[in-house]
Amino acid sequence: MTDKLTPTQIAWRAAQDIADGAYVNLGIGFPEMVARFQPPGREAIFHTENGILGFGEAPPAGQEDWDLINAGKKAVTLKPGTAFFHHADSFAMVRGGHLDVAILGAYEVAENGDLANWSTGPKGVPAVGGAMDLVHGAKRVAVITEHVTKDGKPKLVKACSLPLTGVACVTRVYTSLAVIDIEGGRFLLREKLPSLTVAALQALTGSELHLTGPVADLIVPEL
Amino acid sequence: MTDKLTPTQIAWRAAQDIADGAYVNLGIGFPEMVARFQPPGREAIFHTENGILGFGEAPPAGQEDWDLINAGKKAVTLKPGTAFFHHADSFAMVRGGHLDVAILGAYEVAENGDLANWSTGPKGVPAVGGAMDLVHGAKRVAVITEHVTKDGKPKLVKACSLPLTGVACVTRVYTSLAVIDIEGGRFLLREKLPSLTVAALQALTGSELHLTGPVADLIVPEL
Amino acid sequence: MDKTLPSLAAAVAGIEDGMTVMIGGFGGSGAPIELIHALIDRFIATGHPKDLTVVNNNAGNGHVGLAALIEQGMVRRLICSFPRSADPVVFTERYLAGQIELELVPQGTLAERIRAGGAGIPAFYTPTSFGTDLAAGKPVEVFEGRPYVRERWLKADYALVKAHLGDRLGNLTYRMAARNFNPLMCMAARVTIAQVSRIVEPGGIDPESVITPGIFVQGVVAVPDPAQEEDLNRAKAVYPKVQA
Amino acid sequence: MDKTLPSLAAAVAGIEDGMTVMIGGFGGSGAPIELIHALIDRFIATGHPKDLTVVNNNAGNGHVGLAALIEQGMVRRLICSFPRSADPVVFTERYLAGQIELELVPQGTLAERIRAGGAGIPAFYTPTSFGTDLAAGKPVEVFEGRPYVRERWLKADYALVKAHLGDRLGNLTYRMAARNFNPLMCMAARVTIAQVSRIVEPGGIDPESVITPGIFVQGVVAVPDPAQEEDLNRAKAVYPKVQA
Repeated sequence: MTDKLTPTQIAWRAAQDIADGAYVNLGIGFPEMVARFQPPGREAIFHTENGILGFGEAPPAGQEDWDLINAGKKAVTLKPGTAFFHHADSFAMVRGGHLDVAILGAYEVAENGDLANWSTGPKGVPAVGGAMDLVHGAKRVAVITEHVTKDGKPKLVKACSLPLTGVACVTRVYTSLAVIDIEGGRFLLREKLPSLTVAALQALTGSELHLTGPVADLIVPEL
Repeated sequence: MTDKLTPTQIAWRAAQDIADGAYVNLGIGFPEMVARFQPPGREAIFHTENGILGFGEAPPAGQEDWDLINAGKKAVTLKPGTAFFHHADSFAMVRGGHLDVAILGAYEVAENGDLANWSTGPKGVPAVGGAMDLVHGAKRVAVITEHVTKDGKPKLVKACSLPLTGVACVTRVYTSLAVIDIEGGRFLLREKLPSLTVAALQALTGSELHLTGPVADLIVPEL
Repeated sequence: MDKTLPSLAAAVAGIEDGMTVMIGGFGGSGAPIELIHALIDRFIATGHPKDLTVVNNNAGNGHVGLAALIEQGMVRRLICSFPRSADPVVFTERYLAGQIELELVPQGTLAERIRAGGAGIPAFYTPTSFGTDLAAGKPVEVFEGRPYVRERWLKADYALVKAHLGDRLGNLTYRMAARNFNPLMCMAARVTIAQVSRIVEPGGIDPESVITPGIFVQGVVAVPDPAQEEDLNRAKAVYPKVQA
Repeated sequence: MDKTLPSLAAAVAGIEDGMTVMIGGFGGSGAPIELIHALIDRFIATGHPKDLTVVNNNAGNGHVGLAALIEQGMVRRLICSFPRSADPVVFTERYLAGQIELELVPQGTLAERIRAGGAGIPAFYTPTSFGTDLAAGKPVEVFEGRPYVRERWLKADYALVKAHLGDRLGNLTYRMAARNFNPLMCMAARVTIAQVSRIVEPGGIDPESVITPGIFVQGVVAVPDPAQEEDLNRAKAVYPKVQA
């Protein structure tokens, strides 16, 4: 019995919602893990901002070609049907609404779908990459995240306190505790860990969780 | 002794001003002839709106490949170093200021450089093609034209009466009688047929011809 | 994932009355003649689709391809840059009779508007057409002392394009100057159907040489020996053939 | 026409103090390390060029390439989307000390602004960054009910890019994802210098496979076995090497 999902398990859950043949962009870091868990019989096609569509998994260590990398600068591989293109064409795919899904990390997600994931404030070096393009481009923008911060503060909030990446862009959040949709400016609870009451989940969430139907058990394999 | 240049001779004259290595777009029809008269030792690179840079001359009749045509839908040939690209890239070359010269035909050219070459008025079917892009894109826009219309009316005028292709865009006009620059909103006579007096040329021109220096003889070979 | 389609008829089955259809090609080069003719076949059999808005650089030549589509009365409105050709009689007669609307767009602006549609850019500024009748009613803005005209994106319900090689993922190459508007239209349509001279296995196109990545293509149909509009017109072809 | 240049030193000789220089690459892939190092050599020898504005997706990694250029103090201002890397210490220290200006641009907007510069589009609208700090002060317009931010073109005096094959006419190909920003920067600079792994005869690149047509390139210099930034950083390389 886990009391929360691991990042790998969150990635697994997010992967279950990706349809066969979907064009998918996975954010740098944690979201990249989603690619490992495509359900049998389904094949998504992965896009990376730096100009590759339909790349394959990481090569064995020592066999990297550093001209064949993803947006996180990690080595990837070719697959039959891979295509290369320049950055303007790559973001035409993003901004033009051609991606089916983008899965990103988050510092905060607000109940209206606002996302904050690029800046923790005025200190340090700001860096945005392709996130602001992705959130207004992909047909569906989902977030995978711990349900609360390391300090135990809610990451699902009424309104973001950190600088926004995009306005009203996120429609589903996969957390370490639950699956939550965003519709009509509200958090709709869809799935939660069976070990957790709705009240307990609400206590860890920064705005009201609405129940518009039965809440399914969030069941994920050991990974 | 000719009393005016043939179109072929006008094209020859225009070709003498194209530098070695220049990127050149030639308008449909009469201007296409300019390509035939590159001076020895000079090699211009020709661009066509429909996506070829560095194409070669027309193939022999019967050997056309109708996927290898210019903007006038005439067959051309490959040369070593030819490149293909799509229409947006082609007009990035045009609009982005990458062409050295565009040479176009004209119905009328005004002394401020306005060009009318796409519409003879509200009757008939209007057609513009790439002319409006070329006149605001190429570093130098030149016109080759008869000095007067078939009815004997001036084509070099104070202000265009026909719908404009572009505003203040033409800087040199090669006519059947003269070579005229446009600078500071004035026609500057640079060359004229030796057989013609300035007064006679002025009588065939719709606005004042200015002389800011010696007028050279416009001497063109028999062609 | 397999985007290949069993027939030309299946390829054009989803095009409905009133839709905007981008048709690739510059004159005859890159024109998807067989897809257009399949659309005409459907119209003759069913009366649909009609009232189409067609986006193409030209307005057809002779009595095949786009000209034949117009001749059937299927096209209500044409967006193009150059409605002239060696034999433009079909368009010209209908236009002068007020039976077809024309939106004339400078060629580079047409290309960029289509690309913008595909790239999620709703509007952009261009120097092209400033001060001319074709800029009438459009916003003008001065940047760095020079005036520019604001132009809007163009999108379509369908794009019908002609490519050279294609794979089941929708990756495409083109043949020489038959590339022209085709890759842009692939980007700008909700559904792009490509006729290809040959279907290859994924990987059969060098990843460096893919011109249209498969994300922009929804259907691929094999037309192994495509007609060239220029050849059809030299042979004075008419589509559909008059039944004897 | 022969755009080939005899040396890296000759290739970067025209870059002057205060110029805007676009440098290709995404992280290390497609980064023209040898051209950057030649620019550093010139600076060490002559004190020029300095006060550069550099456009790149990133801000360098380790102590080679762009990071080394910054470390020399040659860069006054950086326009980039992601100034982080495995080892961003050079940029980070200078930035936090107020010694280098940063204009942060979303990656797709950066790419499109560069393309716009090359394509003669002074401004365009994008949904990207609407409602965020990065849209502060920028005009917003609503099209079809959705708000968009107006962005301006980016142009440069020079572009330094890394290509794979090149010919004397300036036609270029790239290698895999090392393509990235390079073809766009070729379009947007007054002078584009490409380092290529191999110079081929005109025609040695299939006309269908030319990614950057020669019109966008002013100089080509051969760098037969180019360094890969990632390899240099794994070897903890520093440029210029400290003299023992």
